[in-house]
Amino acid sequence: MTALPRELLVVEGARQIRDGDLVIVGTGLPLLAATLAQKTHAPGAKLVIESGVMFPKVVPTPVSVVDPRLMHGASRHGSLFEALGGLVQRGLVRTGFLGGAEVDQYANINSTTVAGKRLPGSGGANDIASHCSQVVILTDHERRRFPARCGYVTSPGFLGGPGERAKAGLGPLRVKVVTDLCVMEAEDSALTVTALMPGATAGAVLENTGFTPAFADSLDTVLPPDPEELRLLREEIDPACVYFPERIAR
Amino acid sequence: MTALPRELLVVEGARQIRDGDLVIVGTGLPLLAATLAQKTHAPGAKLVIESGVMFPKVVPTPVSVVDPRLMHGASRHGSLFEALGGLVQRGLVRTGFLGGAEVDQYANINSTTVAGKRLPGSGGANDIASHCSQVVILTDHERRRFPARCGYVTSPGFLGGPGERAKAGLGPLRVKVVTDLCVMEAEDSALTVTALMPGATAGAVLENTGFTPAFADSLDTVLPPDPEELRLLREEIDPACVYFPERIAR
Amino acid sequence: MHKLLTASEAVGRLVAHGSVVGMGGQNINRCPMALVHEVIRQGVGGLTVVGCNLSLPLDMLVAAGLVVRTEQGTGNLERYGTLFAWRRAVERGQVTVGDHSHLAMASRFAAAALGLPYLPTRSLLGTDLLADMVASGVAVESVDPFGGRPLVLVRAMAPDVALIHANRADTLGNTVIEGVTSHEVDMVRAAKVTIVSAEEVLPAGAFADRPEQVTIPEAYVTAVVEQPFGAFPTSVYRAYDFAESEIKEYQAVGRTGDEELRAWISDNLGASFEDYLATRDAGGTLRGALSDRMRSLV
Amino acid sequence: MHKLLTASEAVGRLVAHGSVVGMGGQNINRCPMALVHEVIRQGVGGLTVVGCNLSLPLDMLVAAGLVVRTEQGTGNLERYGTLFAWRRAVERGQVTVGDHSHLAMASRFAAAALGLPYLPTRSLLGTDLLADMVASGVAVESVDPFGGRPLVLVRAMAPDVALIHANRADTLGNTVIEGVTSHEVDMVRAAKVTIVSAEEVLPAGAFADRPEQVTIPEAYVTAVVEQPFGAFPTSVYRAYDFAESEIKEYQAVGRTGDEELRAWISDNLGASFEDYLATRDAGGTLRGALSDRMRSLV
Repeated sequence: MTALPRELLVVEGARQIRDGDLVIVGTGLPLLAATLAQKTHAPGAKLVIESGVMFPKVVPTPVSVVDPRLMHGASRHGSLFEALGGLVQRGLVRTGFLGGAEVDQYANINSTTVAGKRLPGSGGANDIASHCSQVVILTDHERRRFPARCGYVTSPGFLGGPGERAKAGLGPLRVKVVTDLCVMEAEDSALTVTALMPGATAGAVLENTGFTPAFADSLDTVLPPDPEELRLLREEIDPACVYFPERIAR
Repeated sequence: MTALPRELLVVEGARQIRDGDLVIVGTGLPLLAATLAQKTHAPGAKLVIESGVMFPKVVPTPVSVVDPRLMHGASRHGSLFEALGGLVQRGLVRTGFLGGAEVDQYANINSTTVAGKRLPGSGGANDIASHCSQVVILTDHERRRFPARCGYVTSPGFLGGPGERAKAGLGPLRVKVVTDLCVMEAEDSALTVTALMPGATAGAVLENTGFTPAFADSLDTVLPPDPEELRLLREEIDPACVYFPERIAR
Repeated sequence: MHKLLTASEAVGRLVAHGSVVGMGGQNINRCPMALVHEVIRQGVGGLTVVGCNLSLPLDMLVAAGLVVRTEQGTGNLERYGTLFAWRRAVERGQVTVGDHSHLAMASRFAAAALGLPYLPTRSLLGTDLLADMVASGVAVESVDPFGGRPLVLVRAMAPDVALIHANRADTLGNTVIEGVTSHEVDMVRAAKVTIVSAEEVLPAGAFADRPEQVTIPEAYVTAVVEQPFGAFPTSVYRAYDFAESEIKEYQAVGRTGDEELRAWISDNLGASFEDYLATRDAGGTLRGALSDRMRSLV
Repeated sequence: MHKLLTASEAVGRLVAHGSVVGMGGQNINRCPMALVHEVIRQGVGGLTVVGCNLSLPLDMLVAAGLVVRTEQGTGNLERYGTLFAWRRAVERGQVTVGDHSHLAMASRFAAAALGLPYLPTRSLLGTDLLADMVASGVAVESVDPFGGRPLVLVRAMAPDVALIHANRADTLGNTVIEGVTSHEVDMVRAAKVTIVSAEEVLPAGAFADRPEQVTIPEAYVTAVVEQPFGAFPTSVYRAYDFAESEIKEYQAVGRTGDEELRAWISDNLGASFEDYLATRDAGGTLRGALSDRMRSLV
């Protein structure tokens, strides 16, 4: 069984979750990754959903943060203020998964507007990037998605560079960007490529990135998913291929 | 049927409640007064209890703000923050009933400490006096209870005098003090005697007041309770004489 | 005061031209569709629509030309895409936008719900999002006087009227919501008046044996409207799932253009929400299926 | 982590000398007596006790000589009088006091519960109460930057450990409280750790079919202790009324003096809360009567 590129992305995303973490996710690939983590190495990881759902037992496959499939068997059905104020701003949620139209070299995120085009906006993203200690971004690796500097900073990474996050009054953060080409990491710094996806090259990364990322001296290759991870993903977590139309295509 | 002095106090207290008012009360005589108002001229008056009870159907006779008799048939069982923040500070509660060891000529209240003696403290009193537009105080008329200036201001009346409440950032307030001797009123002013209890004299008021109150030109006499008011009070609201031991004594 | 009204009476009395409308629901869940349809039928315009996530009801109001401004955390339907009418109106400059993080917006409602001029937050710091909020006068940068750290103060938001849809209400306005409540409880406590539509309206005091379970007490509710499936095609937890086919159709029309959306609205809304439901789901088979699906999910 | 512990285990692990203890309950309702008795048995001292209304549990801790400071809105038992041990200790200067209004105290807990350094309030203005809070560093006078009006900022209060008693909990810590919750939910969300004692402890996920009804989710609960009548002689809504005779006896002893209170404590607390209940109500007839009375009241 060989993994599709986006399946690899989900599996590598799942590996960022520690057992026992509180994790705030939306829907889509991040939710698949978090659910996979719960079914493999992190059975004690707990999900928090910005709409007010705490610790649900996810029924496949939610398409919205208020999808009844995401409210099933929860510890509590509360409010946005409880989830984003009482848990995230309170500092109890270690890991947050985020997306965005643009991610720049200092891991700032733009989900508000690109070139006059109106995007959905922050939602809980700014709150998650402001208060979680680890942010994981799963995204296709396209040049336009990785500019040197976001046209608009919706959610803070390291802002203008080292030290700026602390200067702004924000706590320390660790960012991991997982794409179909590589893994990039940053901690009060610019994003550095620390691993390549199986078969991907440094050249391909440079070609598809709007800035010139540094590469770690010891460049790892991401471990391919084991068959059980793929089975869980395909048979239990997204059996209807809601987020993997390409799987039907095959 | 002639009314006891403290029964008169309760009945006159009830008359301060308008139909439709939201009224915040503790227990004791104020709760009896509010319940009497609901059973007579103000059936639409609603009770708010600081512990988080909204709009209860009182079962005789609660002795605490968390007494199950005060939680019966409520609109909601919530929190202190909901009652004092979401209703009182929010400005939705027109009338508040307060007590206190000292009430001074500017209707400031002391419930914290008198002459080195430790008292219970503010509780919700400061919040009620800060945010309600009408405060009603029911108290025995004793000289020590009515000093010119409270030794400690726990809850704000008109502070140092006219204009000071607004200067401090507090909204307008109307205060009515009902005692076994008289009714005193103030609105951004010192307390003025506006009515005497049946049989009471201006001399008795002056003798038992630590400051020298002004008297209204047209000094009313408080209307004695009608038989139905007394019947309700004695048979339905406090049948066990929890707050009227003197009724048993007779 | 008698609170039980029809949607037409409630909207006619409580939603005025130029109102700031607090919008209930989120994404595909518990949107107050019946009340919003009535606002469209009565053509109440010049509206500022505020909420956390704004979705289907906002897009319909914008398509109907009734909205001049929105203040929100997000405007989209997640997997079902952007709000096409809203996006076009914003890009044309016909609708102005005040962006927030969801916590910032929830904090603005909570401030007003508590009778406070603002609440602090540690979100927003260092971003263009904060700069825009400061420029529009809804946020100021501050410093914590106790610890000395930077802090943002977000201004209280008190809607003129809040519109929500709930599982149940009694005739006094006591309201029970099942599932998450998003931003709605504080928004309602903050609003000057509130209209609650509910799947079911029960006699006064119906919840008095379990007051802890009342989500919103009568003190905050001005009018109650009974409307089964009043959130259709969005979901109501434990009552019915959302209607994906309906949402996809609306989005397909929305993608084509504003004219097409206006045509869809006039073809489908009818004279009442019951008309609309009959048009979209004549025999009620879709609604039956959505109820069955929800039963299988809870 | 396994959360279901005995009172002795939970207090032994989570309440340390010098802790700031957030006290649950109010007046004669749902005071965490079983947990407080255990603190007394283990003689954990140097405590700062914080809450809105502090009543019976505080007075016992003070009588046992374990308290150095209190921060609260009120200290009393309403109709049953003052807290004699506390009042004497305060008047002797053995216990220092930080006075608040109830809203100010609730706001301090809410601030910490939201991860904020303070919350604003429009209470306290112009009073000696404010002056004392400013002097002790828990409040500062401020001005609303939006409207220009005076405002008070009250400092976040995060107890080291919160002690509460509830109707039900599951083994994961999900907790259901019936009746009012006073200041407890925000106090628990603010606290570093929390011990919940409950009338009944149910299997994990016992409330998962009605998550809206969970008052405090497991995320905030460190330890769960099962103790029927764990609030006796105070009440638990829908379970049992308060025991007036017991409260009056305690107050009668308290009036006489600290020595007498200490004797009462050592004569009655015993080796466990079950011991204590057996001492005070051998056959359980009083407890039965309190349960019956509550049934007649709800």
